Amino acid sequence: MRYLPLDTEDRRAMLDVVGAKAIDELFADVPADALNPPLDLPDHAGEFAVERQMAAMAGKNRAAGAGPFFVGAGAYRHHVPATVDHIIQRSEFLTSYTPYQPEIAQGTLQYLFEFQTQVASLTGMDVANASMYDGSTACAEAALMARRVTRRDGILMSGSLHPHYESVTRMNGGLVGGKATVSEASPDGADNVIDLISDETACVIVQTPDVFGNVVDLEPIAKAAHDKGALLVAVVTEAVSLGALKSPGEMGADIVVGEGQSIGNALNFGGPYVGLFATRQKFMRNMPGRLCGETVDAGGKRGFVLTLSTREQHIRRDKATSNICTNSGLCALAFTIHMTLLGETGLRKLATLNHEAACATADALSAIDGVELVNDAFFNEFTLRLPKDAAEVVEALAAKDILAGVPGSRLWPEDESKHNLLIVAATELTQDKDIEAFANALKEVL
Amino acid sequence: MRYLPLDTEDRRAMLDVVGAKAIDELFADVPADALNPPLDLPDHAGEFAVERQMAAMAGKNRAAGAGPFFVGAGAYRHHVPATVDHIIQRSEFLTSYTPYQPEIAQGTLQYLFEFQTQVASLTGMDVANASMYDGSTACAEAALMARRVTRRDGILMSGSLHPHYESVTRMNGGLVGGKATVSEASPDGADNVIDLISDETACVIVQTPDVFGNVVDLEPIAKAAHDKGALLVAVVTEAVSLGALKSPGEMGADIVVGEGQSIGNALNFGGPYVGLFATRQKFMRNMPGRLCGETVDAGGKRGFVLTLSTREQHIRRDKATSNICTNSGLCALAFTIHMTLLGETGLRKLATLNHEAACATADALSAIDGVELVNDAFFNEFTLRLPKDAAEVVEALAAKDILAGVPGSRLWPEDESKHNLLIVAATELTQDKDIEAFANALKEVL
Amino acid sequence: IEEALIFETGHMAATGVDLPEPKGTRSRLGGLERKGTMNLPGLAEPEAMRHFVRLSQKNYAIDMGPFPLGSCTMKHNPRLNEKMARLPGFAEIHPLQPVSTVQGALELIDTLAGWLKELTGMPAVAMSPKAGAHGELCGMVTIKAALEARGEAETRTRVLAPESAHGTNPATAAQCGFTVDAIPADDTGRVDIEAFKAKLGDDVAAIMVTNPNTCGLFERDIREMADAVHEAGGYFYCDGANFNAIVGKVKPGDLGIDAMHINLHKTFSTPHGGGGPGSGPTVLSEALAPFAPIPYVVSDADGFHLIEKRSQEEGDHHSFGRMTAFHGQMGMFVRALTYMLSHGGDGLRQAAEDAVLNANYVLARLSAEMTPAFEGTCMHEALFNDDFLKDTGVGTLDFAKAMIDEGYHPMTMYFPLVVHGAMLIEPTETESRHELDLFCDALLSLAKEAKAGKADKFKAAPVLSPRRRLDETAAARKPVLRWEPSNDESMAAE
Amino acid sequence: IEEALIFETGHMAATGVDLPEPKGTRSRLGGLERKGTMNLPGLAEPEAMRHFVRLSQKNYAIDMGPFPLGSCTMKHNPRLNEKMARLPGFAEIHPLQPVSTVQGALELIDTLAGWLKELTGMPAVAMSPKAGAHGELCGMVTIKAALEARGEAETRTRVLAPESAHGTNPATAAQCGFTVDAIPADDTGRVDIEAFKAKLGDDVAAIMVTNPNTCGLFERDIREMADAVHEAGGYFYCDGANFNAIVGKVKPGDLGIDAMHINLHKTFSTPHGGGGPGSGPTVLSEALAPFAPIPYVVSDADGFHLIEKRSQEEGDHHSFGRMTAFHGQMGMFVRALTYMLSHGGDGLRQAAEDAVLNANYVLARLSAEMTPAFEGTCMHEALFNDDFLKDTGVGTLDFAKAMIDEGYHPMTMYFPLVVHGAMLIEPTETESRHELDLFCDALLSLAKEAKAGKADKFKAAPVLSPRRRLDETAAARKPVLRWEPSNDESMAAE
Repeated sequence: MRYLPLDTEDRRAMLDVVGAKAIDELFADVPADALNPPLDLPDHAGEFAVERQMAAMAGKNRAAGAGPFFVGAGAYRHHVPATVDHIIQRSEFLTSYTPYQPEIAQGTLQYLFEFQTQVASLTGMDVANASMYDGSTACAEAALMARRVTRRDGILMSGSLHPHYESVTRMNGGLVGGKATVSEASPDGADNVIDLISDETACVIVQTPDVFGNVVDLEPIAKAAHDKGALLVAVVTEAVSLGALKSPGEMGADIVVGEGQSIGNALNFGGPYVGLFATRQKFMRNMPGRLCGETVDAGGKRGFVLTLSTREQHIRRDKATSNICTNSGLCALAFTIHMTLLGETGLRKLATLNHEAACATADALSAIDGVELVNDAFFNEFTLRLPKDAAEVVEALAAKDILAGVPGSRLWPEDESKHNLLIVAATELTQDKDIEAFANALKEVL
Repeated sequence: MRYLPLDTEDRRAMLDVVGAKAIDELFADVPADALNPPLDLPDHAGEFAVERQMAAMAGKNRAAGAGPFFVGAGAYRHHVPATVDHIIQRSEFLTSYTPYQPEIAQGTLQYLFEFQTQVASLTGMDVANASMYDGSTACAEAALMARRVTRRDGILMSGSLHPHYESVTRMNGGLVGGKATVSEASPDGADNVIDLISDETACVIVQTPDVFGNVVDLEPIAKAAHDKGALLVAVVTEAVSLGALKSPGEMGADIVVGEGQSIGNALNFGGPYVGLFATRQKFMRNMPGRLCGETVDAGGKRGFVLTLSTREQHIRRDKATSNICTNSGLCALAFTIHMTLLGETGLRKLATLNHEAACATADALSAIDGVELVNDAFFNEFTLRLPKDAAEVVEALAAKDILAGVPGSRLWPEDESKHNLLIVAATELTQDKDIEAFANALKEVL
Repeated sequence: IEEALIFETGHMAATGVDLPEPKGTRSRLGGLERKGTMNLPGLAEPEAMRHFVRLSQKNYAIDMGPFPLGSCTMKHNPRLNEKMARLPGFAEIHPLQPVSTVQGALELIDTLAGWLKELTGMPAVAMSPKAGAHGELCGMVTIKAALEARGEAETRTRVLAPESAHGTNPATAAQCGFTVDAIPADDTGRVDIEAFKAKLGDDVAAIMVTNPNTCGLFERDIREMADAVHEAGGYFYCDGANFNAIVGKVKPGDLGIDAMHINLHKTFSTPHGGGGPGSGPTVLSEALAPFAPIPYVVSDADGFHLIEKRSQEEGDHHSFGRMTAFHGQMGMFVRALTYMLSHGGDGLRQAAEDAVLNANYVLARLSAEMTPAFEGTCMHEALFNDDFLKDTGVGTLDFAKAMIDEGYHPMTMYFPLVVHGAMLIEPTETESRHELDLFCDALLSLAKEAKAGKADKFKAAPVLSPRRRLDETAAARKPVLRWEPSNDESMAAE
Repeated sequence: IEEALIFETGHMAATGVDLPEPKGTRSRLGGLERKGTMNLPGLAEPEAMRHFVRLSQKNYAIDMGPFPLGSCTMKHNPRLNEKMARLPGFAEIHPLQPVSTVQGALELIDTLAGWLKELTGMPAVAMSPKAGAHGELCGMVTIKAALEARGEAETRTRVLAPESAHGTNPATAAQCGFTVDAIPADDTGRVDIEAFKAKLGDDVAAIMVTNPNTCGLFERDIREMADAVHEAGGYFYCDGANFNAIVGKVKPGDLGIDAMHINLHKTFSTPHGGGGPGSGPTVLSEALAPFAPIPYVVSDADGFHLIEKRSQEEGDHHSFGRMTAFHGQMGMFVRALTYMLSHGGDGLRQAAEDAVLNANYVLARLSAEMTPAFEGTCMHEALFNDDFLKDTGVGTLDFAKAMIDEGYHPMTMYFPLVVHGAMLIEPTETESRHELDLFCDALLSLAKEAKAGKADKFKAAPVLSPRRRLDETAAARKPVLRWEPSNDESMAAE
């Protein structure tokens, strides 16, 4: 077997050194009736047999690049430069370990330091951690952190937060006495979240652009939250929007969490992605997750280490700020490389192209009879109200090889009032001919 | 532009240092009316625009893996392990230079030494060079070398040598007074090449398996050549055959050249490939191309260098053994990695699988009425005589998405006696269902 | 050669990406346009390539040499896995595409789930956890949901875990609101079964046990533990971090466990990637399966379907909700299944045997100069204490750092906590005997040097690495977590 | 860390490839089955990966730092090119597939040919040469064929080439049976136009001139040379190795040349790959085009066609035959076209300008301590002689080897031959000003050290590389070109 260097002779000789006659002597502690159970599994297979099997499965999926594609709602199809994927596959990055031995992990540590700097700058915050699993779990961790900081239990979420983020946050943030509440928010941007802030509120969680695509002004919410001693957690699921929009930090957020997939990472059917987590300097020691810090070595040279690990589970155990022991290192690297290639100049331009593509798509689709654009202000995603169940429309368009967006029933299966909504995203990869094909097909199926 | 690090400010500042006011002052020696000509070319384009354009072209080709595939005749579809392509893309191999500075090129030099050892062992020869452009140019270089060694001008080629090899060898080997002759060889293996050897013959060039797929016993030819003071050049276009067949060295060849594409390298529409060149110790200094040799460094450690470069053009200029200054480094690396993964054990098994696939294909096809298998002994390729022009059959099968092989008219456009021949190759990637599809379709179109 | 930060060499105007020119459409951003600079310079592509390649060269990696990290299972990462994960049909599909357009993706998840269930002997698996610790959280939240369904969530608040447990175990339990009660070890390095039984009671929600445990030993009383905790009304959570040692050899489901996470990067060769991404599917018993998180895949004659509602009309499944926004770490699923298909059932079993053999070989050879923490053979990792360093002036940390100068990554140090100056070595099955011999030779030679009084060398190590020992205390005292223009100035001023 | 040869660590039974079991079919190999061992051990995949990764780490590469090699144009190699070359529609097509199934491949060749013709201002291009020297051969054989058609092949046997020519020029000419006559240079580093004219005669087949020449200078009398050689009945072969300096700025076709090869890896960024594969398409004038090698692509309303016969019924094309078995370096074509489309006409011109600017910047800065070989500005490479090392005891070679310890690849040394102790530096356009400044600082500092009498340091260099200076004389005296079991023993015995 190609991954196993030992051969029969090695095994025999090594058993001799160990002083065992047969390998199962080393498994003597296993209950005898449980050892070597039958396995209803195929035997080993060569590369091309495995490739065929995997390619057959891959071939049953419609790849984003194979035709018109407008699906978003928390994951976005962007172009990833070839350089990014090349670098993250370098052995020294791909097959390295968590940088607990900093002397031989400066490569990983330095890019994490660069990542943290980029995330803090993008979000307008002071500090960021070395990444989290994804945006939704980062959101839940933000709620937990706000509870630690404020010593309050109330987790107030806007109704226009991505419902999956809401579910994750409700589950995880709501453990140990957390109380989650959700505001009434309508697809056009109206939201009563400010009215619900109380003295029990640990944090208000608001997404911008929200799940319907609305660009949200966080300033009044921040002010209202701070007036009641609560923190404002801003959620960004489309990192490219940070190139066009005022940063959550500028608008008063205390914690910014986000999904970094859009920069450097493929769609991957939902994972792995890279969670962004940034906050103010004063809350630094309350942050979950790994942190990389600058220091010097015994020779006085600048170097980087994982730091403040006394917050973490492997030191603090049941008193840790979080049980997390993994970040999303390689995805963070992809983010950092892509962001470095873009630079501020490139990111701004990329954001503009995204916005323009969405405007063009919105114009083309909302010109169709019976189709209503619900948003006034949006970035690269918007919501349409259709004259019938959007899921049916999406299926009909998929049959024409157009992936039209996310129907309301997919995100809110229990809330029928949203089932006529279709959330549509456009990016720099959206071509005029895609928009045209979408509009024509939509006319046909309505 | 993404590949150009200088910006406008850099350029201005650097021109100041240079003492020029404008860039065109540095092009002052160019005739003024020729400077900055109009270019009827598009402007620069971003990655995804270029990708779309390239992918559109790629999409118009039928890839080997997309369906039944039986094309060979000098290039073969084999499986290349993912490890091979990963390693050759490492920056340190991909973007390194010819190892003229051995202190910082030991990686390249050591694998070349390993490559030379593998090639010598596979061919049954004493020494091999560090690779050549491809099999056909290696063949021409062998003819030139034989002329140098024997100081004769006659280049005798078997008629069952791949006609493209024959053409290249005739052109290049035939310069400066070389006289090329070709034997009468029939697809079933009969060949009068021995009868044509004379006192003017510098070398006899014989391919095995030959272009029709016949396995050729070189021993009698070697003996006849040596009796007349000529060298035997053996040509191998399918390197995998060396895992199953007696090596040319064992059968008395003086020079073995070959195409190494089958091991580690993709089809690539004909290039880049990797030419193999091996010979006897006594002819070592007459070899063309780069050679890597073992030595020690100033600290006494084993190391490798390019050696015997006094044969080469950059030292010897018009007295060089060849004008070649490039080898096929990266393709040789791919060969070495794949060969290392295979090992002797794997290569033998691979060869057996190839042979078995060809036998099964030959049996299935020759069972069809009107189809005649011309070969007795073959490795992974054989020739069918069809009842009509094979090119028509190939086109008809291509329309059914079956790539059936190489029709005689493609290789011998001027020789109509061969136009009913179809050369069919099978490899380890040939599946039973491919054979079945081929046989069924062939029945239909005949 | 030193490598500057991108912020120190990049230019604000530079970009390594060419994009088409915007058309100049009127913006509809609601007046919230970004103004001012973000202070994020760019690099042209050649500069960026060189920056990250040079950085990479300051790392140690499994492709360069052994990573003998106990509990971390750093094994070979096949590139076939990477290639498969990049097939457009896997990499370029969206988690919310119509289900009809991702049948192959659901098939892949279903197939992988099938392998995990067969290998663990468990009836259900939650695929969405993003990493091992996330899988633990999934398991413990599922247990909490089951207790709630039984009306015992308020009363069963205690979780038992061995002293030698991974830090994630108590952290996870605490995150779920449980209190953690440590079970002592016996002198063979395993759970003290009597002490354990004495701690059981009707306030016990679950036990969390790693098996093979963090001392590299199989908990031979595991069935007795399972029976006891079940009898006491609690659940058995097994930490599957060490599954690599027993995959194909034992099915945890045959031993009575209720939940176990599986680190796909440890047992099934998805790359560590310098600290992630991981993937931690959690297998569940019949008792816990109804509370598993959404979404999950089911299939019928029409194909594969996604269950995304918490409560299904048909059946009594009532999920506790979502672990994450989407379906879990699909990219890791592809890699893991590729690995499984490559190894097959026979190969996975062989891999476990080789992993255990390699560890015992290292244990046997190193025992010549180093002191094993416990008597007898081990499973997939060999544990030593620091007795052999007594009075040498060399500590476990010094010894480990000296390994760097020999070309090796240090082993796991000071863990498990129950062993003094612990050194935990896990070679894994992908090391050859030749490589193990070189490794053992190096360690034996270091041990001799330590005993020969060369403490200075150890205290100074490493000296051949890109950096010497780093001042972690200074880093934590006044944390600098990002570059700022002022950093440079203040560094320069010092 | 030393890395053994695979033959020293591999095992005969080992394999890193899993293949299905053969069925045991009766063999039809005609009794020529291989017997006995080949002595080729294998490695399991993890061992092989590590072996080659470790080897790679002993190399210097453009992704690590500048490669200031004059005449070699080591520029950034975009990974987009690599990605495109691996599209199955390019990588997995066979050169002899039916033409109807490779229309995209022919379109690509045709498109690339179109770019090359437009950039050179030439009407035809032979795509199949496998490398630069092969392109030279193609050009000279084409010239020979044209002379044959004129009935002058026997009489025109002399080729003129400057003393400063690349070694391939005389070697190629000789390979075609021409005698080579060297043209002296004038004191500005260019062809001595009067001496050149004096050598013309009716036995001259061609001149071979590099432009910009190997001193990094543009041959300002090039049109006069072209006119003169044409008048004398000969052809003008231009060595295109330095095309990078003028691409988009000047069309060689506007200067009167008849043939020129283009190194795709130099001007169009296909990777050097440690010494190949290259690709050397050769552009041809109207006079030479009819003799171009087969195969070539033509198109009409029905699509693209391949001409594979030497003589076509329609027209007077009579090819001299084949340069190689198939269509040339398709993989390199894909990369080069990807690069061209990325840069566009505007970007290629800008690249040439930046290449020349970078070289002049280096020339200007280094002139402070080093001695330029000629006065004035240069094109894309800066040439120095060793005057500044006079009496220091440091030679050009020593100076170059000392650069290794500074983290750089040496420049080109002792070439062109017309300059004493030549050092030829070509930074290329993909180096940033920051990187150039670091490079110049390092060289200026070395030059100062040499002048300050630190010859010992230079003689000992390099000391920081994986190997110190290697004994090339010993290697050539008794060449060891392959591993044999006895090598080890004899090494051990010494």
